[in-house]
Amino acid sequence: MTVRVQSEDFDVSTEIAALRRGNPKIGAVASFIGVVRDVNEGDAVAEMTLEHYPGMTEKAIEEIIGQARGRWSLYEALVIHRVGKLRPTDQIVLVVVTSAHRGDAFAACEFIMDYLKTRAPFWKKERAGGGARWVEARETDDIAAERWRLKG
Amino acid sequence: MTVRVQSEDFDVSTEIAALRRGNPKIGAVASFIGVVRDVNEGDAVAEMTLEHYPGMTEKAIEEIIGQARGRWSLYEALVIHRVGKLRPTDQIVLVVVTSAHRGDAFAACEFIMDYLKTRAPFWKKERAGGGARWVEARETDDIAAERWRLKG
Amino acid sequence: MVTVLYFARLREVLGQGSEQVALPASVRDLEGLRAMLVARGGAWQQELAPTRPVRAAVNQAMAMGDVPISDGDEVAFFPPVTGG
Amino acid sequence: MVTVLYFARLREVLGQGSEQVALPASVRDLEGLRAMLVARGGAWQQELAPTRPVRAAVNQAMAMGDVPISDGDEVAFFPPVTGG
Repeated sequence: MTVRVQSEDFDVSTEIAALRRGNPKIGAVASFIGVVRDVNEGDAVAEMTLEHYPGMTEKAIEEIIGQARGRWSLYEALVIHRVGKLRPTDQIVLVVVTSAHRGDAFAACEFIMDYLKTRAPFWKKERAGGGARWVEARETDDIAAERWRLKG
Repeated sequence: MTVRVQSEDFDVSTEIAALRRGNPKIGAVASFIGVVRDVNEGDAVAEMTLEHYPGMTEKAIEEIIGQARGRWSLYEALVIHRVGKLRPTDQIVLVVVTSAHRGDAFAACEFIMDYLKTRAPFWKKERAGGGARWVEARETDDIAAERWRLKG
Repeated sequence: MVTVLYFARLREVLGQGSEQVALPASVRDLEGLRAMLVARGGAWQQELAPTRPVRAAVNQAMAMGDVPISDGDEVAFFPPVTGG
Repeated sequence: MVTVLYFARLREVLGQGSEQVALPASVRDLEGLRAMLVARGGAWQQELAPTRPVRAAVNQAMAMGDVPISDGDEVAFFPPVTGG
Protein backbone atom coordinates (compact mmCIF):
# COMPACT_ATOMS: atom_id res chain seq x y z
CA MET A 1 0.00 0.00 0.00
CA THR A 2 1.17 3.52 -0.76
CA VAL A 3 0.12 6.71 1.03
CA ARG A 4 1.44 10.11 0.05
CA VAL A 5 0.53 13.57 1.36
CA GLN A 6 2.06 16.15 -0.92
CA SER A 7 1.66 19.65 -2.36
CA GLU A 8 2.58 18.50 -5.90
CA ASP A 9 0.01 17.44 -8.45
CA PHE A 10 -0.23 13.80 -9.57
CA ASP A 11 -0.88 11.91 -12.81
CA VAL A 12 -3.36 9.06 -12.63
CA SER A 13 -1.88 7.07 -15.55
CA THR A 14 1.58 7.15 -14.02
CA GLU A 15 0.26 6.10 -10.62
CA ILE A 16 -1.84 3.25 -12.02
CA ALA A 17 1.11 1.98 -14.09
CA ALA A 18 3.31 1.92 -10.98
CA LEU A 19 0.63 0.15 -8.94
CA ARG A 20 0.04 -2.52 -11.62
CA ARG A 21 3.68 -3.16 -12.43
CA GLY A 22 4.69 -6.79 -12.22
CA ASN A 23 1.29 -8.20 -11.32
CA PRO A 24 -0.43 -9.97 -14.26
CA LYS A 25 -3.17 -11.27 -11.94
CA ILE A 26 -4.82 -7.84 -11.68
CA GLY A 27 -8.11 -7.77 -13.60
CA ALA A 28 -9.68 -4.62 -12.18
CA VAL A 29 -8.44 -1.10 -11.43
CA ALA A 30 -10.91 1.25 -9.76
CA SER A 31 -9.92 4.83 -9.18
CA PHE A 32 -11.32 8.07 -7.89
CA ILE A 33 -10.11 11.63 -8.31
CA GLY A 34 -11.50 14.43 -6.16
CA VAL A 35 -11.38 17.85 -7.81
CA VAL A 36 -11.76 21.43 -6.46
CA ARG A 37 -15.10 22.81 -7.67
CA ASP A 38 -15.59 26.48 -8.43
CA VAL A 39 -18.64 26.57 -6.18
CA ASN A 40 -19.37 25.18 -2.71
CA GLU A 41 -22.73 25.58 -1.01
CA GLY A 42 -23.61 28.34 -3.46
CA ASP A 43 -20.48 30.44 -3.02
CA ALA A 44 -17.93 30.96 -5.77
CA VAL A 45 -14.59 29.55 -4.63
CA ALA A 46 -11.42 31.34 -5.76
CA GLU A 47 -8.86 29.28 -3.85
CA MET A 48 -8.59 26.85 -0.97
CA THR A 49 -5.89 25.85 1.45
CA LEU A 50 -5.64 22.32 2.77
CA GLU A 51 -4.08 21.76 6.18
CA HIS A 52 -3.24 18.37 7.67
CA TYR A 53 -1.75 16.74 10.77
CA PRO A 54 1.65 15.44 9.62
CA GLY A 55 2.25 11.94 10.90
CA MET A 56 -1.29 11.21 12.02
CA THR A 57 -2.76 11.83 8.57
CA GLU A 58 -0.58 9.16 6.99
CA LYS A 59 -1.31 6.73 9.84
CA ALA A 60 -5.06 7.33 9.58
CA ILE A 61 -5.05 6.63 5.84
CA GLU A 62 -2.93 3.49 6.30
CA GLU A 63 -5.44 2.32 8.88
CA ILE A 64 -8.32 2.96 6.46
CA ILE A 65 -6.56 0.98 3.72
CA GLY A 66 -5.86 -1.80 6.23
CA GLN A 67 -9.57 -2.02 6.99
CA ALA A 68 -10.37 -2.18 3.28
CA ARG A 69 -7.86 -5.01 2.82
CA GLY A 70 -9.55 -6.89 5.64
CA ARG A 71 -12.95 -6.63 3.97
CA TRP A 72 -12.17 -7.21 0.30
CA SER A 73 -9.69 -9.23 -1.72
CA LEU A 74 -7.27 -6.60 -3.02
CA TYR A 75 -3.82 -6.51 -4.56
CA GLU A 76 -2.71 -2.91 -4.10
CA ALA A 77 -4.15 0.36 -2.85
CA LEU A 78 -2.83 3.88 -3.28
CA VAL A 79 -3.95 7.16 -1.73
CA ILE A 80 -2.43 10.51 -2.67
CA HIS A 81 -3.83 13.60 -0.96
CA ARG A 82 -2.64 17.10 -1.72
CA VAL A 83 -2.16 19.87 0.85
CA GLY A 84 -1.45 23.59 0.57
CA LYS A 85 -3.07 26.02 -1.84
CA LEU A 86 -5.39 24.65 -4.50
CA ARG A 87 -7.65 26.32 -7.06
CA PRO A 88 -10.82 25.25 -8.89
CA THR A 89 -10.22 22.31 -11.29
CA ASP A 90 -7.09 21.26 -9.34
CA GLN A 91 -6.94 17.61 -8.32
CA ILE A 92 -7.18 17.11 -4.53
CA VAL A 93 -7.14 13.38 -3.92
CA LEU A 94 -6.49 10.15 -5.78
CA VAL A 95 -7.53 6.67 -4.65
CA VAL A 96 -6.61 3.63 -6.76
CA VAL A 97 -7.39 0.02 -5.88
CA THR A 98 -6.39 -3.07 -7.85
CA SER A 99 -7.91 -6.52 -7.51
CA ALA A 100 -8.71 -9.64 -9.50
CA HIS A 101 -12.40 -8.76 -9.92
CA ARG A 102 -14.23 -5.48 -10.25
CA GLY A 103 -16.65 -5.83 -7.32
CA ASP A 104 -13.82 -5.79 -4.77
CA ALA A 105 -12.05 -2.88 -6.47
CA PHE A 106 -15.17 -0.69 -6.66
CA ALA A 107 -16.26 -1.36 -3.09
CA ALA A 108 -12.81 -0.82 -1.57
CA CYS A 109 -12.21 2.38 -3.55
CA GLU A 110 -15.50 3.93 -2.41
CA PHE A 111 -15.01 2.70 1.16
CA ILE A 112 -11.57 4.30 1.33
CA MET A 113 -12.91 7.63 0.03
CA ASP A 114 -15.89 7.60 2.42
CA TYR A 115 -13.71 6.84 5.43
CA LEU A 116 -11.02 9.26 4.37
CA LYS A 117 -13.64 12.05 4.29
CA THR A 118 -14.55 11.44 7.95
CA ARG A 119 -11.41 9.96 9.54
CA ALA A 120 -8.30 11.46 7.94
CA PRO A 121 -7.18 14.75 9.53
CA PHE A 122 -7.39 17.28 6.69
CA TRP A 123 -9.12 20.66 6.87
CA LYS A 124 -10.12 22.96 4.04
CA LYS A 125 -10.19 26.72 4.20
CA GLU A 126 -11.91 28.37 1.25
CA ARG A 127 -11.32 31.86 -0.04
CA ALA A 128 -14.43 33.11 -1.81
CA GLY A 129 -15.49 36.62 -2.84
CA GLY A 130 -16.20 37.87 0.67
CA GLY A 131 -13.25 36.40 2.56
CA ALA A 132 -11.89 33.12 3.89
CA ARG A 133 -13.74 30.50 5.92
CA TRP A 134 -13.12 27.02 7.21
CA VAL A 135 -15.31 24.47 5.48
CA GLU A 136 -17.74 22.80 7.87
CA ALA A 137 -17.96 19.02 8.00
CA ARG A 138 -20.95 17.69 6.09
CA GLU A 139 -23.45 15.38 7.68
CA THR A 140 -23.79 13.53 4.35
CA ASP A 141 -20.15 12.45 4.69
CA ASP A 142 -20.87 10.89 8.08
CA ILE A 143 -23.85 9.08 6.57
CA ALA A 144 -21.71 7.86 3.65
CA ALA A 145 -19.11 6.42 6.03
CA GLU A 146 -21.72 5.03 8.41
CA ARG A 147 -23.49 2.91 5.81
CA TRP A 148 -20.43 0.65 5.46
CA ARG A 149 -21.14 -0.62 8.99
CA LEU A 150 -24.24 -2.34 7.69
CA LYS A 151 -22.52 -3.99 4.77
CA GLY A 152 -20.43 -7.04 3.90
CA MET B 1 -21.36 11.01 -23.61
CA THR B 2 -18.61 9.27 -25.55
CA VAL B 3 -18.52 5.65 -26.68
CA ARG B 4 -15.62 4.18 -28.60
CA VAL B 5 -14.99 0.60 -29.72
CA GLN B 6 -11.42 0.35 -30.97
CA SER B 7 -8.43 -1.95 -31.31
CA GLU B 8 -5.99 0.74 -30.12
CA ASP B 9 -4.96 1.10 -26.50
CA PHE B 10 -6.07 4.13 -24.45
CA ASP B 11 -4.55 6.40 -21.81
CA VAL B 12 -6.72 7.11 -18.78
CA SER B 13 -5.13 10.51 -17.97
CA THR B 14 -5.70 11.75 -21.52
CA GLU B 15 -9.30 10.56 -21.52
CA ILE B 16 -10.09 12.07 -18.11
CA ALA B 17 -8.54 15.41 -19.15
CA ALA B 18 -10.72 15.49 -22.28
CA LEU B 19 -13.84 14.60 -20.30
CA ARG B 20 -13.21 17.27 -17.63
CA ARG B 21 -12.23 20.04 -20.05
CA GLY B 22 -14.19 23.26 -19.60
CA ASN B 23 -16.32 22.11 -16.66
CA PRO B 24 -15.19 23.60 -13.31
CA LYS B 25 -18.31 22.22 -11.59
CA ILE B 26 -16.95 18.65 -11.64
CA GLY B 27 -15.94 17.54 -8.14
CA ALA B 28 -15.69 13.79 -8.65
CA VAL B 29 -14.16 11.54 -11.31
CA ALA B 30 -14.71 7.79 -10.89
CA SER B 31 -13.05 5.45 -13.32
CA PHE B 32 -12.61 1.77 -13.95
CA ILE B 33 -10.10 -0.10 -16.09
CA GLY B 34 -10.58 -3.77 -16.93
CA VAL B 35 -7.37 -5.65 -17.60
CA VAL B 36 -6.58 -9.04 -19.22
CA ARG B 37 -5.48 -11.43 -16.48
CA ASP B 38 -2.95 -14.17 -17.11
CA VAL B 39 -5.29 -16.75 -15.63
CA ASN B 40 -9.02 -17.40 -16.00
CA GLU B 41 -10.80 -20.18 -14.15
CA GLY B 42 -7.46 -21.80 -13.41
CA ASP B 43 -6.10 -21.85 -16.96
CA ALA B 44 -3.10 -19.81 -18.04
CA VAL B 45 -4.17 -17.38 -20.74
CA ALA B 46 -1.71 -16.56 -23.52
CA GLU B 47 -3.91 -14.35 -25.67
CA MET B 48 -7.53 -13.45 -26.23
CA THR B 49 -9.57 -12.15 -29.12
CA LEU B 50 -12.52 -9.85 -28.56
CA GLU B 51 -15.33 -9.87 -31.11
CA HIS B 52 -18.23 -7.43 -31.18
CA TYR B 53 -21.37 -6.55 -33.12
CA PRO B 54 -20.52 -3.30 -34.92
CA GLY B 55 -23.34 -0.82 -34.63
CA MET B 56 -25.32 -2.63 -31.97
CA THR B 57 -22.44 -2.59 -29.50
CA GLU B 58 -22.18 1.22 -29.59
CA LYS B 59 -25.97 1.57 -29.33
CA ALA B 60 -26.14 -0.83 -26.38
CA ILE B 61 -23.45 1.11 -24.50
CA GLU B 62 -25.14 4.44 -25.25
CA GLU B 63 -28.36 2.97 -23.89
CA ILE B 64 -26.56 1.84 -20.71
CA ILE B 65 -25.07 5.32 -20.22
CA GLY B 66 -28.50 6.85 -20.83
CA GLN B 67 -29.94 4.69 -18.06
CA ALA B 68 -27.15 5.79 -15.71
CA ARG B 69 -27.84 9.43 -16.51
CA GLY B 70 -31.49 8.89 -15.65
CA ARG B 71 -30.60 7.46 -12.24
CA TRP B 72 -27.78 9.70 -11.06
CA SER B 73 -26.75 13.31 -11.45
CA LEU B 74 -23.82 13.14 -13.86
CA TYR B 75 -21.86 15.52 -16.05
CA GLU B 76 -20.10 13.23 -18.50
CA ALA B 77 -19.59 9.54 -19.10
CA LEU B 78 -17.08 7.77 -21.31
CA VAL B 79 -16.77 4.12 -22.31
CA ILE B 80 -13.90 2.79 -24.40
CA HIS B 81 -13.88 -0.93 -25.17
CA ARG B 82 -11.14 -2.61 -27.13
CA VAL B 83 -11.63 -5.41 -29.67
CA GLY B 84 -9.25 -7.70 -31.53
CA LYS B 85 -6.25 -9.51 -30.07
CA LEU B 86 -5.25 -8.74 -26.49
CA ARG B 87 -2.67 -10.24 -24.16
CA PRO B 88 -2.35 -10.49 -20.38
CA THR B 89 -1.87 -7.07 -18.72
CA ASP B 90 -3.47 -5.30 -21.73
CA GLN B 91 -6.25 -2.84 -20.92
CA ILE B 92 -9.68 -4.03 -22.20
CA VAL B 93 -12.19 -1.45 -21.08
CA LEU B 94 -12.30 2.02 -19.59
CA VAL B 95 -15.31 3.66 -17.93
CA VAL B 96 -15.06 7.23 -16.62
CA VAL B 97 -17.90 9.18 -15.01
CA THR B 98 -17.78 12.79 -13.81
CA SER B 99 -20.22 14.42 -11.41
CA ALA B 100 -20.44 17.08 -8.72
CA HIS B 101 -20.30 14.57 -5.85
CA ARG B 102 -18.59 11.23 -5.43
CA GLY B 103 -21.63 9.10 -4.60
CA ASP B 104 -23.16 9.64 -8.04
CA ALA B 105 -19.86 9.05 -9.83
CA PHE B 106 -19.09 5.78 -8.02
CA ALA B 107 -22.59 4.36 -8.44
CA ALA B 108 -22.89 5.25 -12.12
CA CYS B 109 -19.42 3.92 -12.95
CA GLU B 110 -20.12 0.54 -11.33
CA PHE B 111 -23.62 0.38 -12.83
CA ILE B 112 -22.25 1.00 -16.33
CA MET B 113 -19.63 -1.75 -15.90
CA ASP B 114 -22.15 -4.25 -14.49
CA TYR B 115 -24.63 -3.61 -17.30
CA LEU B 116 -21.93 -3.59 -19.96
CA LYS B 117 -20.84 -7.07 -18.82
CA THR B 118 -24.33 -8.48 -19.43
CA ARG B 119 -25.86 -6.26 -22.15
CA ALA B 120 -23.16 -5.08 -24.55
CA PRO B 121 -22.45 -7.55 -27.38
CA PHE B 122 -18.81 -8.50 -26.93
CA TRP B 123 -17.43 -12.03 -26.86
CA LYS B 124 -14.05 -13.24 -25.66
CA LYS B 125 -12.14 -16.17 -27.09
CA GLU B 126 -9.15 -17.23 -25.03
CA ARG B 127 -6.09 -19.04 -26.29
CA ALA B 128 -4.54 -21.01 -23.45
CA GLY B 129 -1.96 -23.82 -23.46
CA GLY B 130 -4.30 -26.46 -24.87
CA GLY B 131 -6.12 -24.48 -27.55
CA ALA B 132 -8.73 -21.78 -27.98
CA ARG B 133 -12.15 -21.59 -26.34
CA TRP B 134 -14.99 -19.12 -26.11
CA VAL B 135 -15.36 -17.74 -22.61
CA GLU B 136 -18.67 -18.69 -21.00
CA ALA B 137 -20.85 -16.01 -19.47
CA ARG B 138 -20.56 -15.93 -15.70
CA GLU B 139 -23.61 -16.14 -13.47
CA THR B 140 -21.94 -13.67 -11.07
CA ASP B 141 -22.14 -11.04 -13.81
CA ASP B 142 -25.90 -11.52 -14.11
CA ILE B 143 -26.18 -11.21 -10.34
CA ALA B 144 -24.08 -8.03 -10.36
CA ALA B 145 -26.32 -6.43 -12.98
CA GLU B 146 -29.50 -7.70 -11.37
CA ARG B 147 -28.85 -6.11 -7.98
CA TRP B 148 -29.24 -2.62 -9.50
CA ARG B 149 -32.95 -3.39 -9.96
CA LEU B 150 -33.39 -3.29 -6.21
CA LYS B 151 -31.56 -0.01 -5.77
CA GLY B 152 -31.90 3.68 -6.37
CA MET C 1 -35.60 -11.17 -47.06
CA VAL C 2 -34.05 -10.57 -43.65
CA THR C 3 -30.34 -10.34 -42.91
CA VAL C 4 -29.38 -12.89 -40.25
CA LEU C 5 -26.10 -12.43 -38.38
CA TYR C 6 -24.22 -14.91 -36.21
CA PHE C 7 -21.51 -14.02 -33.71
CA ALA C 8 -18.75 -15.70 -31.74
CA ARG C 9 -19.21 -19.44 -31.16
CA LEU C 10 -22.38 -19.52 -33.28
CA ARG C 11 -20.58 -17.90 -36.21
CA GLU C 12 -17.82 -20.51 -36.01
CA VAL C 13 -20.01 -23.58 -35.55
CA LEU C 14 -22.54 -22.54 -38.21
CA GLY C 15 -19.70 -21.66 -40.57
CA GLN C 16 -20.97 -18.20 -41.49
CA GLY C 17 -21.27 -14.70 -40.13
CA SER C 18 -24.30 -13.61 -42.11
CA GLU C 19 -26.87 -14.77 -44.61
CA GLN C 20 -29.96 -13.53 -46.40
CA VAL C 21 -33.07 -15.49 -45.48
CA ALA C 22 -36.40 -15.36 -47.32
CA LEU C 23 -39.28 -15.28 -44.84
CA PRO C 24 -42.21 -17.57 -45.63
CA ALA C 25 -45.58 -16.00 -44.81
CA SER C 26 -45.86 -18.31 -41.78
CA VAL C 27 -42.80 -16.76 -40.09
CA ARG C 28 -43.73 -13.49 -38.43
CA ASP C 29 -41.63 -13.26 -35.27
CA LEU C 30 -38.22 -14.07 -33.89
CA GLU C 31 -39.32 -17.40 -32.47
CA GLY C 32 -40.69 -18.39 -35.85
CA LEU C 33 -37.41 -17.58 -37.56
CA ARG C 34 -35.46 -19.52 -34.95
CA ALA C 35 -37.73 -22.57 -35.41
CA MET C 36 -37.25 -22.32 -39.17
CA LEU C 37 -33.47 -22.33 -38.76
CA VAL C 38 -33.61 -25.24 -36.27
CA ALA C 39 -35.56 -27.21 -38.89
CA ARG C 40 -32.42 -27.22 -41.06
CA GLY C 41 -31.12 -29.93 -38.72
CA GLY C 42 -27.45 -30.65 -37.88
CA ALA C 43 -25.52 -27.83 -36.24
CA TRP C 44 -28.55 -25.54 -36.66
CA GLN C 45 -30.78 -27.84 -34.71
CA GLN C 46 -28.15 -28.31 -32.03
CA GLU C 47 -27.03 -24.71 -31.59
CA LEU C 48 -30.36 -22.89 -31.88
CA ALA C 49 -32.46 -25.40 -29.93
CA PRO C 50 -34.81 -23.68 -27.44
CA THR C 51 -32.85 -25.23 -24.57
CA ARG C 52 -29.62 -23.47 -25.59
CA PRO C 53 -28.76 -20.08 -24.06
CA VAL C 54 -28.91 -18.20 -27.36
CA ARG C 55 -29.48 -14.43 -27.28
CA ALA C 56 -31.01 -12.47 -30.14
CA ALA C 57 -31.35 -8.94 -31.41
CA VAL C 58 -33.70 -7.44 -33.97
CA ASN C 59 -32.45 -4.32 -35.71
CA GLN C 60 -29.63 -4.09 -33.16
CA ALA C 61 -31.83 -4.14 -30.07
CA MET C 62 -32.00 -7.12 -27.70
CA ALA C 63 -35.17 -9.06 -28.46
CA MET C 64 -37.23 -11.93 -27.10
CA GLY C 65 -39.22 -14.59 -28.96
CA ASP C 66 -42.45 -12.77 -29.80
CA VAL C 67 -40.83 -9.68 -31.30
CA PRO C 68 -42.23 -9.37 -34.86
CA ILE C 69 -39.84 -9.46 -37.80
CA SER C 70 -40.41 -8.56 -41.41
CA ASP C 71 -38.58 -8.04 -44.69
CA GLY C 72 -35.60 -5.74 -44.42
CA ASP C 73 -34.94 -6.43 -40.72
CA GLU C 74 -31.52 -7.29 -39.35
CA VAL C 75 -31.70 -10.24 -36.96
CA ALA C 76 -28.73 -11.52 -34.95
CA PHE C 77 -28.17 -14.67 -32.90
CA PHE C 78 -25.30 -14.95 -30.44
CA PRO C 79 -24.17 -16.50 -27.14
CA PRO C 80 -24.51 -14.64 -23.82
CA VAL C 81 -22.07 -11.72 -23.92
CA THR C 82 -18.67 -11.86 -22.23
CA GLY C 83 -17.08 -8.44 -22.69
CA GLY C 84 -15.72 -5.97 -20.17
CA MET D 1 4.54 17.76 30.23
CA VAL D 2 2.37 16.89 27.26
CA THR D 3 2.56 18.43 23.80
CA VAL D 4 -0.82 19.87 22.81
CA LEU D 5 -1.48 20.60 19.14
CA TYR D 6 -4.28 22.64 17.58
CA PHE D 7 -5.33 22.51 13.94
CA ALA D 8 -7.36 24.53 11.44
CA ARG D 9 -9.94 26.87 12.99
CA LEU D 10 -8.84 26.01 16.53
CA ARG D 11 -5.22 26.88 15.72
CA GLU D 12 -6.30 30.24 14.35
CA VAL D 13 -8.75 31.20 17.09
CA LEU D 14 -6.47 30.06 19.92
CA GLY D 15 -3.53 31.82 18.28
CA GLN D 16 -1.13 28.88 18.44
CA GLY D 17 -0.39 25.57 16.78
CA SER D 18 1.24 23.85 19.73
CA GLU D 19 2.19 24.29 23.34
CA GLN D 20 3.75 22.33 26.19
CA VAL D 21 1.35 21.79 29.08
CA ALA D 22 2.32 20.59 32.56
CA LEU D 23 -0.19 18.03 33.80
CA PRO D 24 -1.33 18.46 37.43
CA ALA D 25 -1.79 15.17 39.27
CA SER D 26 -5.55 15.60 39.04
CA VAL D 27 -5.52 15.46 35.22
CA ARG D 28 -5.28 11.86 34.03
CA ASP D 29 -7.34 11.68 30.86
CA LEU D 30 -8.29 13.59 27.75
CA GLU D 31 -11.47 14.96 29.28
CA GLY D 32 -9.50 16.24 32.26
CA LEU D 33 -7.06 18.04 29.98
CA ARG D 34 -9.88 19.57 28.00
CA ALA D 35 -11.57 20.83 31.19
CA MET D 36 -8.27 22.30 32.35
CA LEU D 37 -7.92 24.20 29.05
CA VAL D 38 -11.56 25.38 29.18
CA ALA D 39 -10.85 26.80 32.66
CA ARG D 40 -8.49 29.31 31.03
CA GLY D 41 -11.65 31.18 29.95
CA GLY D 42 -12.05 33.38 26.87
CA ALA D 43 -11.51 31.69 23.51
CA TRP D 44 -10.46 28.48 25.29
CA GLN D 45 -13.73 28.28 27.16
CA GLN D 46 -15.70 29.05 24.03
CA GLU D 47 -13.91 26.76 21.58
CA LEU D 48 -13.28 23.71 23.76
CA ALA D 49 -16.64 23.71 25.57
CA PRO D 50 -18.17 20.21 25.78
CA THR D 51 -20.99 21.36 23.50
CA ARG D 52 -18.61 22.17 20.63
CA PRO D 53 -17.86 19.51 17.98
CA VAL D 54 -14.16 19.26 18.84
CA ARG D 55 -12.29 16.09 17.87
CA ALA D 56 -9.16 14.88 19.64
CA ALA D 57 -6.27 12.51 19.11
CA VAL D 58 -3.80 11.05 21.61
CA ASN D 59 -0.45 10.05 20.14
CA GLN D 60 -1.90 10.44 16.64
CA ALA D 61 -4.86 8.11 17.14
CA MET D 62 -8.44 9.39 17.34
CA ALA D 63 -9.45 9.41 21.03
CA MET D 64 -12.53 9.95 23.21
CA GLY D 65 -12.80 11.59 26.64
CA ASP D 66 -11.73 8.81 28.98
CA VAL D 67 -8.52 7.91 27.15
CA PRO D 68 -5.71 8.25 29.71
CA ILE D 69 -2.90 10.70 29.05
CA SER D 70 0.45 11.08 30.76
CA ASP D 71 3.75 12.91 30.47
CA GLY D 72 5.33 12.69 27.04
CA ASP D 73 2.06 12.19 25.17
CA GLU D 74 1.09 14.17 22.08
CA VAL D 75 -2.51 15.38 22.30
CA ALA D 76 -4.29 17.19 19.46
CA PHE D 77 -7.57 19.08 19.30
CA PHE D 78 -9.21 19.93 15.97
CA PRO D 79 -12.55 20.46 14.21
CA PRO D 80 -14.31 17.63 12.34
CA VAL D 81 -12.22 16.79 9.29
CA THR D 82 -13.05 18.11 5.82
CA GLY D 83 -10.52 16.60 3.42
CA GLY D 84 -11.00 14.52 0.31
